[in-house]
Amino acid sequence: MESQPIIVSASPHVHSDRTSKRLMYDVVIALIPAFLVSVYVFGIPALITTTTAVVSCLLFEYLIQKYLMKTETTLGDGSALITGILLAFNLPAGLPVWMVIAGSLVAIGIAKWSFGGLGFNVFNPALVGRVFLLISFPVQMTLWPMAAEGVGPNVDAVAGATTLGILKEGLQFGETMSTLAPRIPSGMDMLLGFTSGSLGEMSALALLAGGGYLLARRVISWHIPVVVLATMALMTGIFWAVDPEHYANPLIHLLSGGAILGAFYMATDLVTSPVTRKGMVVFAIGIGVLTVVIRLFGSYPEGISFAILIMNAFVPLINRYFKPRRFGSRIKAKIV
Amino acid sequence: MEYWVILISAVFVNNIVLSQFLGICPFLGVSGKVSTSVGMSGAVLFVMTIATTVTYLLHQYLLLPLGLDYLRTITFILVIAALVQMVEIVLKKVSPPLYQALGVFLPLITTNCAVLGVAILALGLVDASLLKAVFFAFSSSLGFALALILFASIREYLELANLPEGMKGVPINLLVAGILSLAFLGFAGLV
Amino acid sequence: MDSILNSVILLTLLGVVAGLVLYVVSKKFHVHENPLIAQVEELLPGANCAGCGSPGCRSFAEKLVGSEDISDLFCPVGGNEVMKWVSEALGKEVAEKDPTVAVVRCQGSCEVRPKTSEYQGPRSCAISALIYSGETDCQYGCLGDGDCVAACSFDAMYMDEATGLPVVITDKCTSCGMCVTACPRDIIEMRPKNKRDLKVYVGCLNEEKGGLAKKACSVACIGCSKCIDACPKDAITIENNLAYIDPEYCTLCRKCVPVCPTHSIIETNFPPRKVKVAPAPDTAGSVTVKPQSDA
Amino acid sequence: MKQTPGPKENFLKGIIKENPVFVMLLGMCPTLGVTSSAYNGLGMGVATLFVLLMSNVVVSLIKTQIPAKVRIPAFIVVIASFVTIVEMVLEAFIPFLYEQLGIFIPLIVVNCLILGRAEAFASKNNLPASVIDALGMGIGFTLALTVLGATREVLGNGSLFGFRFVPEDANTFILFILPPGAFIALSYLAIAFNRLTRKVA
Amino acid sequence: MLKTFPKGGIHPPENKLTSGQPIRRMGIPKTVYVPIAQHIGIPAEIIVERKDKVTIGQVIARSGGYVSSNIHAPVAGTVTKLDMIVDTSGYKKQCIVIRTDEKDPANAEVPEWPLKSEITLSPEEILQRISDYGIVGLGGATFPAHVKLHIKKDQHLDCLIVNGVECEPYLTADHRLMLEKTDEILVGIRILMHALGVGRAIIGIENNKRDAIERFRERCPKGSGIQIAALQVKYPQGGEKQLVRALLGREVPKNGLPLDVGVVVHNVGTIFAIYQAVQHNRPLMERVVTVTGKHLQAPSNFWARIGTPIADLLEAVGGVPEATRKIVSGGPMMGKALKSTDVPVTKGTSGILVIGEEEASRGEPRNCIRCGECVSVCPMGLEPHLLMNLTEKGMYSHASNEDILTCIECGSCSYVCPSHRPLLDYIRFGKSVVKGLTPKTA
Amino acid sequence: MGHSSTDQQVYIHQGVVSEISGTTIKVTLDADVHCESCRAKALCGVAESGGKEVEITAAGGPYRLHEPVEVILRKDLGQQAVFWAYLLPFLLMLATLLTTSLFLEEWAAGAASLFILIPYYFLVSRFGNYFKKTFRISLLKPD
Amino acid sequence: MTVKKKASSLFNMVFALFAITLIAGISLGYVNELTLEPKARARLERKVNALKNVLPAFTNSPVDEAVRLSWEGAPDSLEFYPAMQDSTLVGVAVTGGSEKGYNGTVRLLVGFNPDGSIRNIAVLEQKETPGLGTKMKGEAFLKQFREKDPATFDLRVRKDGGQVDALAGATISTRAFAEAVQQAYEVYRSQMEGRPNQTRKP
Ligand SMILES: Cc1cc2nc3c(=O)[nH]c(=O)nc-3n(C[C@H](O)[C@H](O)[C@H](O)COP(=O)(O)O)c2cc1C
Ligand SMILES: Cc1cc2nc3c(=O)[nH]c(=O)nc-3n(C[C@H](O)[C@H](O)[C@H](O)COP(=O)(O)O)c2cc1C
Ligand SMILES: Cc1cc2nc3c(=O)[nH]c(=O)nc-3n(C[C@H](O)[C@H](O)[C@H](O)COP(=O)(O)O)c2cc1C
Ligand SMILES: Cc1cc2nc3c(=O)[nH]c(=O)nc-3n(C[C@H](O)[C@H](O)[C@H](O)CO)c2cc1C
Ligand code: SF4
Ligand code: SF4
Ligand code: SF4
Ligand code: SF4
Ligand code: FES
Repeated sequence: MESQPIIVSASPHVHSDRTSKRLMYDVVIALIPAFLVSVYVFGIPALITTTTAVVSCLLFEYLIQKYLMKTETTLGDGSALITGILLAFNLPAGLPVWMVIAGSLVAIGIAKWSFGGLGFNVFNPALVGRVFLLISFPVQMTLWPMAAEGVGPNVDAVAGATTLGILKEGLQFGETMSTLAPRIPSGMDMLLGFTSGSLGEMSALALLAGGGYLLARRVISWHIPVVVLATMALMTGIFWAVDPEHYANPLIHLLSGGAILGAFYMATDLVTSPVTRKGMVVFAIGIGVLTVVIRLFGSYPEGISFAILIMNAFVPLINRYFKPRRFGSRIKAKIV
Repeated sequence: MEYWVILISAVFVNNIVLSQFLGICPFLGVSGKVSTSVGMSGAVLFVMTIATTVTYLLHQYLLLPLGLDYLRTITFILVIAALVQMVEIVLKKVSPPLYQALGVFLPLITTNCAVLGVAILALGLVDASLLKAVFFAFSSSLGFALALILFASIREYLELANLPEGMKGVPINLLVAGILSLAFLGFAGLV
Repeated sequence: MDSILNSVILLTLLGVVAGLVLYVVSKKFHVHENPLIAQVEELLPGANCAGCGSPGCRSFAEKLVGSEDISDLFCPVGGNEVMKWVSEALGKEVAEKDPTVAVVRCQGSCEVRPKTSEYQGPRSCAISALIYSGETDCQYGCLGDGDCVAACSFDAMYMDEATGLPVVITDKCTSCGMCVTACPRDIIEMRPKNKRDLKVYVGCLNEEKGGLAKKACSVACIGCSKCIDACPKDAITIENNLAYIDPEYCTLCRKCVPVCPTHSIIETNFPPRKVKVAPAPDTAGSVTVKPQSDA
Repeated sequence: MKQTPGPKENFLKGIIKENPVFVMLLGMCPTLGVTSSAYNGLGMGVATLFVLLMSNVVVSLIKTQIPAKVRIPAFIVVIASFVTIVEMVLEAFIPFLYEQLGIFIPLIVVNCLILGRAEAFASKNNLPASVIDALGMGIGFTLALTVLGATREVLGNGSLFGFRFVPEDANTFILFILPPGAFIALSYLAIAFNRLTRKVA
Repeated sequence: MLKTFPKGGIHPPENKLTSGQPIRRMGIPKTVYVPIAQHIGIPAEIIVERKDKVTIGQVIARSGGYVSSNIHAPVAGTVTKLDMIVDTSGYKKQCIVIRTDEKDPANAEVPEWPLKSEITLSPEEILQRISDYGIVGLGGATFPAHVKLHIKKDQHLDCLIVNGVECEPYLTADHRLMLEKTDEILVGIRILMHALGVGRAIIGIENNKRDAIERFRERCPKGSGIQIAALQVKYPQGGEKQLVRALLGREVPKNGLPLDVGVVVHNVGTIFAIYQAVQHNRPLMERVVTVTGKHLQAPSNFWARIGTPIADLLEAVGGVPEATRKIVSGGPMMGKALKSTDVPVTKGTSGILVIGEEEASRGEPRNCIRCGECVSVCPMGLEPHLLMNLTEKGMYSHASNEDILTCIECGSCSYVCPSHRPLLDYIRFGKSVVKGLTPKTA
Repeated sequence: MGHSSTDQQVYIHQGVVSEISGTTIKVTLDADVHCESCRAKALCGVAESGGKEVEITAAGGPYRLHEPVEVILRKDLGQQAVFWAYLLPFLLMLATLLTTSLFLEEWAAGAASLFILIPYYFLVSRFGNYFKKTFRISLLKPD
Repeated sequence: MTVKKKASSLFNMVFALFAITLIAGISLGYVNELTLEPKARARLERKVNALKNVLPAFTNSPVDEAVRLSWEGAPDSLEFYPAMQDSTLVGVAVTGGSEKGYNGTVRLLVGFNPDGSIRNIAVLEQKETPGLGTKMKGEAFLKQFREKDPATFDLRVRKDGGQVDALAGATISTRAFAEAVQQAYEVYRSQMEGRPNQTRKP
């Protein structure tokens, strides 16, 4: 006691052992299964793309903090790491390296640090980076690579277009679900990841496993992912019920594209989602509706990135109108 | 063009602020508070509608028949300027308390380039009619309102952020508008 | 030709109508903006520091124009010069104030005032003051978290890392008084700023009895009243075991400085004495400072 | 206390200290709307410069004849006339540019820059000063639009004034010639401009 | 399902190390330091002088106003000094120093008073006694009890709630008191019911004190109108607004008091003090203090005289261990960290907690990641992250609009924040600015 | 700046006393606080009528010319005013246009929709008392 | 700084505005007269330029001789421009469109040789993604249609069994393009059927 002066601080004097760093690394852990699947399916290109994104995100984070913001660097907090991984997960494996780097710069430089860094950004950095690339390089961003030789039972299905791409293109040119059916991967393939698409959205099963881990660790609450997926299922279900020839069934919609990746990992980004449970539900319904609208009626085969970004913009409004109920604000005194 | 197409287009796909670049000044300048932007949206709704009605009629039934469509710009701007002033006078005349309440609540109803722009764009609609022109003005002001209110709420929120020194003020507003506009590209092809 | 005629008719018609409308408008919406307000605002420094008590220069200008008697209104940043302009512009009497400058009345650097506890929490004097008396045993002295530095909008203060105390850069200080309000301990005082910026003041606020005060901080004023005896002008008073030098009576003769047993009286900017008595610690009050980014 | 600035300062302030785009943020709509290429930016800038110059001249000439209360409508008529003239001339002689600038030509009328200069400067100053002011502001505006257009064109299309300096099939950041690119590019250009001018000052 | 309040709350490790330790009596201290500001409100006025001889229980400082309280000599002895001494507020305050007269028989340890269950005083006399005998709330806020019990004509009261929740980790003073003075407390409750004229009382106890619940259930006479309610374990259930909500489903309005919903809440310790005052003429001179901490040799519960230096108590449990980094008066959630052990026990001291390195240091604060944890645990339905931000940015009127003043300072938000944000530090500061107590700069 | 009240339900605007006649005083409102920071404020808006004025039957304390004051309005009243002044006439116009265009020529329908505003504003002026009672604005001296 | 202004009397105001608008009206009317012709010329030129681009040299005025016809499946009317050289039909330009572009309408002007083969194609209107669909304006893409006779050249994308090489990553745009060409070809055929001898009286 003599050696070190006694500490004085305000209450409380104890603290729970959850830290934001641990939350972040839990997300990283949750993403590992999906990463392994994509490396299995796409091989080295997946590895290169992911590494590039992660390294460049961390590097930009470091450089910006050190030389532009002139603050302490907080690389260890894991947020840039997640941004890097999730950015890569939203890109086709083997995208030219310089494009990946450009995307990282946009994600970290424009979407995150221009707003002041971790916690202040309004829009999901990884998605801003992804959409920037999608708009800038539509060809490369929709060039889905073939799976590595001999992977999986159904090599054919892995080539070329994504499930949603096939649907969009086919239905637009007068085909019907029944004529398209042979070209759509089976539910099993989509679960396991033997389809085509962005690097990280391949295997629904791996993503769900990670999502389950996040839920179990209470990193995320169930509200956003469940409501997003339920809304999508409901909406696509209605269309499908009315006209099954021109609308794919809900299962295809849920298992294809970035629905699960988006719902569990990107829509749940703590920083860019509402703080209250009520708000989260509204936010998630918005994402579900917009995703389905864009998928069914817009130009883009997949809409969840845009849907999340658009709803990100609504978060301040949602936080404003869906506040927790203040204790004692609705007096329900019932004195006998 | 069908009405719902006009609506979806003006609000989402070709939002007048985020993709047509009309009314940027009030968008960047006066949208710091959500409640004000809601009020302002109401005012813009009325002003745009009435301005478009008058200018459409003027164009269709005076300028075109007389072969004077090259006077479009000058007549429109005069008419709009006078009209907005008229509305104010009338309001003040008929109900001073109402007028004053508005004065406290709404800093200004700018006649900005959005009003003129919408009036001109309304003339160019496919198989235009008065009804369509008015509906277009209405939809455009809804698009304006959407952008304005979203933007105001984001700005209120950013007041609490630790923005980098250089980003404060206009740059961050432009950046938010940019990302918002990027997100709205997702609506492409809805109409 | 027809087209020209038509255009002329249409335009003139519109022009006249618009002219009429706008005429009515101008009648109805006559604005009584007093041009003086803008004029006075031009004269003010535009620092919007709120040192005058109004939230900004514009509202101060409104106040100046609106008030009949402005003799108790003063812009500390612009000082007498600006107030003279204002007086000329408005034709009203203004008060003349001697220029003042902020001084830090605490010398409790880490060396002389041992830390007895460690504070953990937001580094803000106002917040830590809510919790307890501070890391040292002196509950009157500087807390060292720099609220005053943060409050100064003229970069006229910085925290000296060696002493842990704030330092005023006298040349930059506009005497706006924001630091005085910010300090939860009332450490900072506005004192007259004369030509060469000579000052003599007690650099301590400890009201405890001598022994206790000295135990907490070796340069604390112990209220021994030796300075009172030394002062030829009766400028010094002691209350609650604490000496105070009233600048109104003090003639800066410096006689009190050497007699203080704890060196709590600070003199600044005087030429060196012939007889060197134990030099006052050159912590607070020094004007020769190395520019330094604030803490 | 304040000395009146000489013609040189008058001219330069429009380009640097009071640059209408980067500092004063006037006329944002055309600034953002037409700058998908350097050529368009330049075209819009010159058109605006012309209207600004002419209306400043006219306003400074007739300033004593206009009763204060019809000042604004009178200025509007003057400005709108020149805009209409520009519109007609462009349509007749540079139809390509006319099409590119589209609705933003009539919107020059409401560009706050023009009315602002007429109101704040030309209506109070003599002809030469007004001309210099208009030139400064107009050139500042034109430069800014050209720079913005050039930035967007280079990034978005790999070309400058239509001259493409990257291979035909090279990838460029298409985003920059789309609407979001306008906002984003202007945002960072404004920061760069402010940094630069602060450093110079 | 056990009752509890619906929104927010946390469950920190309970660490009730001393719940099996009977309350010990430690010897009368040689010197007592009695601060005159031991309660909320106006400090008492000293009415003794240096060298005065005082008898035990004598009033030595008189209530300084309506919201104030008498202070009695906790020992017989001589006033040696009127001094300034650091109290739990962290600042030096006026106090009366009394040297114990070791020979005075009155200073002998109090014998166990036999239970006296018959109530002889009238309601007015009871309230007067409570006021005279310096009874203040012992649940933490030290609000003078006579003020709280003064019910105006137009106020309707239908239930007395006895707060036996003790939701703070580590503390066991109330728990032990309930076990050892069960009957006295029940009589105390009846006294208060009689004084207030209410027919209903509820003792709220968290379910981690099963033995106390059982004991009360056994001893509580049927038909007395006294109910015993077991509550789910959740911090801060002891907060009166939460407790009222949990027990009765009534919500105390935003800026209101329990009385607005017909309830008065008192801590079990206060009830026992009232019992002592009314039945045995004993003013408030001692209280139960839990001295605890993981590093202590023998954490214990004590009956401690007001004014006992904390150092004495720590001595009695084997001294301050090497590893000590923080000493807290009160529990870990709401207690105040002390700068030294020279601080005396006051009426509000419910425990002394000694914390070692592993818990004492706060984590480095990082940016808020808007995880909403603080929002979801706030029992008052506030948005702590927002309140802190607003305070940090100096937007006090906005913070006031966001109901910053309704924060009960329970600390749940700071406890859970994964980014270690000093939320409550700022909110407390913001509150003081909004109330106009602190200048508007941070 | 804008807010200084603790009650979120009111809207506060700064202004300057510009005219006093008996118990009614006129306050010229400052431009919106957000415009204040805008460097282009003086140049903005083609048809802006300059400063706005409100007339208040003053209570509480003498006011001096050019004295800065705060004008206070309940927030919901602001939205209500927007409704009466802009939204309702807009709806009226739209409704008239829709119905009349069923059986009238386009130009006539347009004219009708414009003219409908005349009776509307006439009605509004008839209900002057109601508005007077509803839209009460109060004054506060900032300290 | 203070400039003497006319007083704001009603007459002064109205008169000033009257004068200004008078001058404005005259000058605008005058400039309009001046530019009337160049404007018309410019408008015509835009069309003619497109026509020149897809047709061989002609001596008639195809614009004046254009035939507008409505076509099933086309929202707007389609246009048919005959090009004559000294009363010999040397080519025909036909507009064709498709709604199935990536972002909506694609409108083309297709020039046919008298033998029915495609001479050249100009893009009149398209909203495709810059850098993707917009490449349909590029020489590299257009080249493949030249001198092809749709009667023998299958105007479908290879993917769908035709002979058109799709733009990389823009199959949809290519399909729309091909559809528009097909439409133009059908219009051409239907119109030419009415003109059995491929010449016309002057
Ligand atoms: C000014 C003031 C007046 C109070 N008046 C009453 C009262 O009339 N009745 C009552 O039951 N409690 C009253 N209280 C006490 C509070 O209800 C509450 O018990 C006390 O502040 C401590 O509560 P806590 O320990 O939950 O913080 C009053 C408190 C204050 C600050
Ligand atoms: C967060 C919080 C926790 C509290 N916990 C307890 C508790 O565990 N036990 C208790 O008796 N009082 C607790 N209190 C104090 C009560 O709110 C209330 O003041 C007390 O029960 C009133 O009784 P008293 O006047 O007898 O002290 C707590 C207060 C707060 C704000
Ligand atoms: C941002 C973006 C823009 C696109 N733009 C076009 C386009 O302009 N034209 C087009 O045909 N397809 C466009 N597409 C659709 C895809 O490229 C689609 O996969 C493609 O048309 C079919 O692939 P393929 O041409 O390589 O067979 C776009 C896709 C995206 C994501
Ligand atoms: C559950 C969770 C989800 C996250 N999702 C994303 C994401 O989608 N994109 C991203 O850039 N960062 C994500 N992050 C990391 C971090 O929150 C993000 O970098 C911040 O938005 C940067 O301020 C996530 C973090 C967590 C804890
Ligand atoms: S040091 Fe104090 S008085 Fe001087 S300028 Fe800074 S804040 Fe104002
Ligand atoms: S002088 Fe006051 S405000 Fe400044 S650091 Fe010291 S205690 Fe803080
Ligand atoms: S300390 Fe205040 S804000 Fe934090 S959880 Fe408790 S009541 Fe809510
Ligand atoms: S718990 Fe901490 S990190 Fe989470 S929202 Fe609250 S302050 Fe922010
Ligand atoms: S240029 Fe100002 S609103 Fe368009």
